[in-house]
Amino acid sequence: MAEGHEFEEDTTSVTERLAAEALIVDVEGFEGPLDLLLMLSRTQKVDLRKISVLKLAEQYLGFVEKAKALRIELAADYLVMAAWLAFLKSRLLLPPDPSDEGPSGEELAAHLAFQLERLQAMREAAARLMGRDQKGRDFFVRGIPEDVTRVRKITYTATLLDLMQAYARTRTHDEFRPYAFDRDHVFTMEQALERMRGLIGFAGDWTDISVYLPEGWTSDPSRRRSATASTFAASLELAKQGHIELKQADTFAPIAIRRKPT
Amino acid sequence: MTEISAPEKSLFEAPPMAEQERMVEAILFASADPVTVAELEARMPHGADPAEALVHLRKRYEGRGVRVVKVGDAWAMRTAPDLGFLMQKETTETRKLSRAAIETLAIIAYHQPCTRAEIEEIRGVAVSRGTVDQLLEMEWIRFGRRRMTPGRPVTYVVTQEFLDHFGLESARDLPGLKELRAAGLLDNRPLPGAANLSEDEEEAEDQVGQSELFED
Amino acid sequence: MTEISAPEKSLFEAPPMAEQERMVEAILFASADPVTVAELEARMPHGADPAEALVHLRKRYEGRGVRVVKVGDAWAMRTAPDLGFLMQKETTETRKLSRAAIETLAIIAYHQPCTRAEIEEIRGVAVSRGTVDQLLEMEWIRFGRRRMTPGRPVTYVVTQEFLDHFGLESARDLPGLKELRAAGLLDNRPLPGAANLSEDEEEAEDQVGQSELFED
Repeated sequence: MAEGHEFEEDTTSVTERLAAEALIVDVEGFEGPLDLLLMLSRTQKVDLRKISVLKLAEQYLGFVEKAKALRIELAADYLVMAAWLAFLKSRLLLPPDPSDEGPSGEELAAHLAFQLERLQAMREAAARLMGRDQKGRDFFVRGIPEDVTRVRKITYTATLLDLMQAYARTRTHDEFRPYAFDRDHVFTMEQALERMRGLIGFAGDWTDISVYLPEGWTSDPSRRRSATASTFAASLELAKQGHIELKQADTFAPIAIRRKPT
Repeated sequence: MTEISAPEKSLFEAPPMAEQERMVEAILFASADPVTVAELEARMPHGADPAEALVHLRKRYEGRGVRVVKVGDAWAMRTAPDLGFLMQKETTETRKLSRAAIETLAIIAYHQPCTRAEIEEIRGVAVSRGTVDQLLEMEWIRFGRRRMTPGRPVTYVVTQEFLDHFGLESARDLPGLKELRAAGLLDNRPLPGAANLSEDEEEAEDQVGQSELFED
Repeated sequence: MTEISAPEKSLFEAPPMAEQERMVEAILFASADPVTVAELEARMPHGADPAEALVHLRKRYEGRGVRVVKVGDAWAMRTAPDLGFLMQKETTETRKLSRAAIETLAIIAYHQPCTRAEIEEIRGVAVSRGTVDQLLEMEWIRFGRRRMTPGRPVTYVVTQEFLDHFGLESARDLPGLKELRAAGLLDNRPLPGAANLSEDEEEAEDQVGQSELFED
């Protein structure tokens, strides 16, 4: 079987075989099927705009066949291109089917020709670009660049408030709090604890927690809120310490407390 | 504009133009990198007109061993290219760019802003990460705006450093650009019939010439 | 010398002097170091006379923004010294005064004229030389009269600059302790013992101090 192959190959001319092999050995050097197609197109020795795409397709398919014969594994994209060119070839050869909605063979061929021409144009443009005078090779920049010295001017600033706060700070020798917290309307938990400890001794029966709110803290809403929160927190603390018991019948129902029976 | 700046000029007497030319000369001379007119303006005395001074200076250096060149929207002094042969000592060995890198650079320069997909479409082969990275690292390309197409792909554009390196005033001065455009070789023409939605939308952004291709 | 080189000159035509001048110009411009005449000669075409070219070049740059200068036995191009100011880029940065500085300043403002020892006494920590220097440099404080006490210590007072910055007519316009207290800026918690005394003293000193303001 293998020998049969060798015999078949012998039937092709030596020059053809060498050319094919050279091409195939070069596969590594090609940057993909389009690059290879561009190279193949040069053998037609015509302007790229007048290239015969059909002939090019045959050349490419021939190349793939030879690669197969030489048992060279081509990358997948070469085979994809081969399949596409085979399709293009059939489109170019068969009379157009009027019911077919896809692009005609001519349109596809024109596009391939355009791609090749564009790639070629970009290669030439790249060559012209690299052929330009280049910095550091043909023309040169200042050898001793004089660095612009950045003069950093720092201006310090302070506001009158800064000044006053600073003074206040030094006069009190204390960490100064610029935002005086309005403590008039805050009933702290410490205060609540203090108050409840004094009162709890008398609460043998379940009493609504609101009764424990301090005088003068029930009418103003913000004061009432603060007092309620701290009183509640204080009662939790007292319950935790085992001094009192709490109960609530339902969610959001009034909370009642009493001294823990001893 | 003149009216607005007039009172300022009366307040701060601008130096004579000859003096301004000297100033621009000194600043450009001292800097290895191109300097923009705005930067010149910021460094020169109030009321100075570096743009005008540049016109004079450029003329003065015509035919000299050193030239005043425009690089994008900035200006620089460079030695005359015909004297490069004297400079073997200063020649910097530039990293040899691969063929892929050179072609990718040219495609970006001529097609900018240009997406990776477009580069691959033109070269017919995948662009390796390293190629783009190398060009980015050399500061010859940078990211442009994202394309307003599905996936919002990034685009690449060439930089001022690119223009400076190749002695170009602007990307419009790329060799053969006009001819390539006239020949339609800078068009982004999709494969007939295979044009997908994203390419369609992308096309809408492009020139009128290409819209003709989309009659279906 | 001329006779010896004459046959060579006929063999290798030296470029015209104008061209030699261009060459020297380009080499001096691009070289990282000053270049000697011998080096110029070695790099320029055979028969060139860089010494003469240098004379021409030097003349050409006379009065320009760039000059050709001799550095030791070598030559270089430098920006004109009178344009050195263009090589600076000023950036202004605004910073908040340090806590030590603002406290020191506040004490001086409220207690002026005020000695360093007094500042330290009030702040309870040593005042660094740098802090006072900084305030002096900013021209927010200046030296007042020496105190007529042993050692004749210098005093500090605030300046007009200080008043301008804080928008005060005079140091008297600084809110007093009472006002600070009323504004909630000062928690009145006198230190045991000494506190009352010092506050009293302060009040007394205030009057005296401010009468002395901006004298001498």
